[in-house]
Amino acid sequence: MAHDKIEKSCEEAVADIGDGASVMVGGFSGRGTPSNLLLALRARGLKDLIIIRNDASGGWKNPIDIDILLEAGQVKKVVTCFAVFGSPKKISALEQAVLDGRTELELVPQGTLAERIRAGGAGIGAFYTPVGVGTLAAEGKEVRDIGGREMLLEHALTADFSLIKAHRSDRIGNLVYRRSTCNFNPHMAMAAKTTICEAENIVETGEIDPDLVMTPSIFVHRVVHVPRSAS
Amino acid sequence: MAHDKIEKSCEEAVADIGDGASVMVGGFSGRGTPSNLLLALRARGLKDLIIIRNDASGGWKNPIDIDILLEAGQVKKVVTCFAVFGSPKKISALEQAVLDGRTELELVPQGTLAERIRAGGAGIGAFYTPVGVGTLAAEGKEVRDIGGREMLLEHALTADFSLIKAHRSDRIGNLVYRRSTCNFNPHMAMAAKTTICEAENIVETGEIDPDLVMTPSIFVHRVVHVPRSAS
Amino acid sequence: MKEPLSREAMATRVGIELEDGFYVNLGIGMPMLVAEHILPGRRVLFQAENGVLGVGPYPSEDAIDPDLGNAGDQDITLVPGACTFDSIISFGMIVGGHLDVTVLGAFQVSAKGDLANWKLPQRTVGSYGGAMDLAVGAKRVIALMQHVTRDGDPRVVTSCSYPLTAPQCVSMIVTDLAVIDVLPEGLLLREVAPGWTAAEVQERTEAPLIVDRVKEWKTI
Amino acid sequence: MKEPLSREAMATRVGIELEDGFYVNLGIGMPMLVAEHILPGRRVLFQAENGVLGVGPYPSEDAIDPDLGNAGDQDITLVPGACTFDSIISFGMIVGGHLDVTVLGAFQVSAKGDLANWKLPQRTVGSYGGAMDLAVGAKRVIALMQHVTRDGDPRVVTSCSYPLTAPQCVSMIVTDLAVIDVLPEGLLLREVAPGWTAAEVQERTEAPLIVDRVKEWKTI
Repeated sequence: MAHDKIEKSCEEAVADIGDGASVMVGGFSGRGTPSNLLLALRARGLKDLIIIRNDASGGWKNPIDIDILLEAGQVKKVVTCFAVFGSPKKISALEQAVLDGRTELELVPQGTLAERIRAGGAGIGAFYTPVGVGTLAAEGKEVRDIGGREMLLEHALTADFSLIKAHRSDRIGNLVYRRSTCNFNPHMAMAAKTTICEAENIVETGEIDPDLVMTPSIFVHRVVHVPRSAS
Repeated sequence: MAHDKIEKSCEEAVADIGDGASVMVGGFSGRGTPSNLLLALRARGLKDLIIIRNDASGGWKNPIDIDILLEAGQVKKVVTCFAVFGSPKKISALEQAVLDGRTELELVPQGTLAERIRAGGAGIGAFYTPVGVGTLAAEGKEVRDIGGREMLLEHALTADFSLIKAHRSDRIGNLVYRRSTCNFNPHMAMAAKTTICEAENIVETGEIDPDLVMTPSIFVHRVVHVPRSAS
Repeated sequence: MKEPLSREAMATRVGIELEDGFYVNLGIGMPMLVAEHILPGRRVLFQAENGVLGVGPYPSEDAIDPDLGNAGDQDITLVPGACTFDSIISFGMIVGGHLDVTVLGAFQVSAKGDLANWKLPQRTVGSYGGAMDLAVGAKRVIALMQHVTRDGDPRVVTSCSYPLTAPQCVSMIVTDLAVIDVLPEGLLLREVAPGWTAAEVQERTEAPLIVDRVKEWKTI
Repeated sequence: MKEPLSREAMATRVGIELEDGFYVNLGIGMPMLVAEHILPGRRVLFQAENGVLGVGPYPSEDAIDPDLGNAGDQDITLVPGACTFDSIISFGMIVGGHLDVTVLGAFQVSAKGDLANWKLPQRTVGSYGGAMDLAVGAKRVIALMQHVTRDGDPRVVTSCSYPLTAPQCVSMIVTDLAVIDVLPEGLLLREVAPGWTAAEVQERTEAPLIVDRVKEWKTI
């Protein structure tokens, strides 16, 4: 329903994600991470997922993140900027999966990751950035002089689904984020065919001041109410 | 002063703009247009300005816009998407200046204009967009297949100065816009070496909720208080 | 006497295409009339490319908010669920393919769906505005225009003589005489205005029309 | 006995570089200490690349806001004038050249100012995080590190053997033994830690140092 995008449960909201789907997951460590949608996704028991996400290094303080999919062997490939812990003594779930040859890793500088996702959502096919020139991040990529500076050609990222989290949503999916939970969520919302949001609060449509909407409803297809106490 | 970016007057705020400067001007017709900064700029009597601005078609309802610079013969070049009125019977100041050979026009599709300004502020050198392919907007530009679709290479825009308008600013230049006055202002703020904001309201630093800041203070160098009644 | 359809009737016909829950951008001029012709029970959110989603009716004189306008610089109101945003979000919405439909005025549309709507050939200078972005970005482009020029020249042409807004972007043409679908095999004449025949429409159309499936003008 | 400088002393030295009104990003780890060593009367706004400008001190246990952290996932507070934003604004700030300074930890810095700080060579997998963006984007990059590894190997090297974060980006190196400016003509040894000589620092440095302008360690 276009006027009421509220789903009954996280399970229903992710019910049509299938094997091999590409899925963007919002959040930066635990802040802004849709943990309840991830639990519901894991319960589907899918295989060969492609996950696009800021961090996959074991969730720092976050008890539930994409590690639960990696540990369940459901992930074919991860596109991220944080793949391992700083200390070599602690092995992240992604690191282990990569070492075991179970999961492919595409490591992307954080700003380039954000920019590629934004490009995907905004219809931009590719862009030139100075970040990564002269490093391993440039391997296999076109380098070109743009205005006197060497830059890398980076391509847009899109996905079948985005799982995101918001502080507040109205019934048609206008979203508001709080403090540093915003991070990748607004641009992942734009870059997927279907965007599913876990929202801590639901208000009636019209209750959010039009100036304060951070993600317009056009980018959001399903919303699940998960109050903070339950998450 | 970094903690207090408030200038005494529009005249002081634009005092170091010189001949030949490139100047981005925020707003969409009259909404969000820094009319008082434009008046102060005109009073400088400069020449050869390069103006980057959404519309230059005579200000619809807006009594004071970049026409005042064009009519004063101060403008060498305009980069815009609205150059003329829809009706051929009304000649805009820019159209007249172009017909007279006084001013050069670079016509850019509106979304491409916004994207080029954003790229300039964000350190992106250039990007590929599907907009303009197969039209006059593609003349002289590289066309390339990106992911199976033909796209144009478009380059970043930056400027020496941006003149923008906000609904509210604190003393260090955190800005809030209201309704449809936002438009090009936030991204022009990022794309200039020096960004000067005409703000309708000034509040103490710390009075704006951190979630509600639309342009972070780092992008704003000078603020002038011009209450709405005076503008 | 046989008359072409009124602007109101044309807007009403386009309104039928806008489904419940659609997000739609209406171009400046005649397309804006469509906002007043949404079918009962359907809720459509209108985008204005200057940074508004959820454009409402024009305000009464005493309800004008000077900070709130559409892309044609008209004063507007907002509907519940509306939001406002900057040009980058707005054109991300447009070029990123998020709008279900855009309705654009046109000078000419070609047999392949090429759109020309930004510049008269006799003018030295034109305005792109957001037309190129909308034509390329929206999921579906409906061109809304008079079937012929004031001089009687066809606007549905074999190949546009006016400068293009975007090639092969229009999927449906609504005029004061006809509804035409742009298909890979050519222009399908879907409906003719009441009282007009397919042959009469073809006479006023430069490009050849497929006329074997013509139906009555669709009404509410 | 002659000791290298403490982490606190190193952070204090970097603090002197941060001028009133600067916007600064501090990398994860030792650079974060610098926040506590801003000179009196100077106000510096700290950015965290996860989307915060105006990072304040760590909160007391009962003042923790679970929605508010830095890029190292530590709980933080905000100072007056702070704001929060998405990753695109954050990296627009970083890559667009808006930050006055970034202070980054390092494994190695070369004579040309190449920085290596994201991956140990013996590890199969590493994390870029936001380091490449910061190294390329900030107006000035200060590398903060121990002068030698635990095994005593120099970290200021002729050419980095570790994978690069960015070439030719570091303009100043602060270690527990020295302050070094990266200049076009080479590495200028600007200051040595109290009690140490230029010769002793050169012994622990692979790259040649210019030693004709060495001054005392700058203090507040």
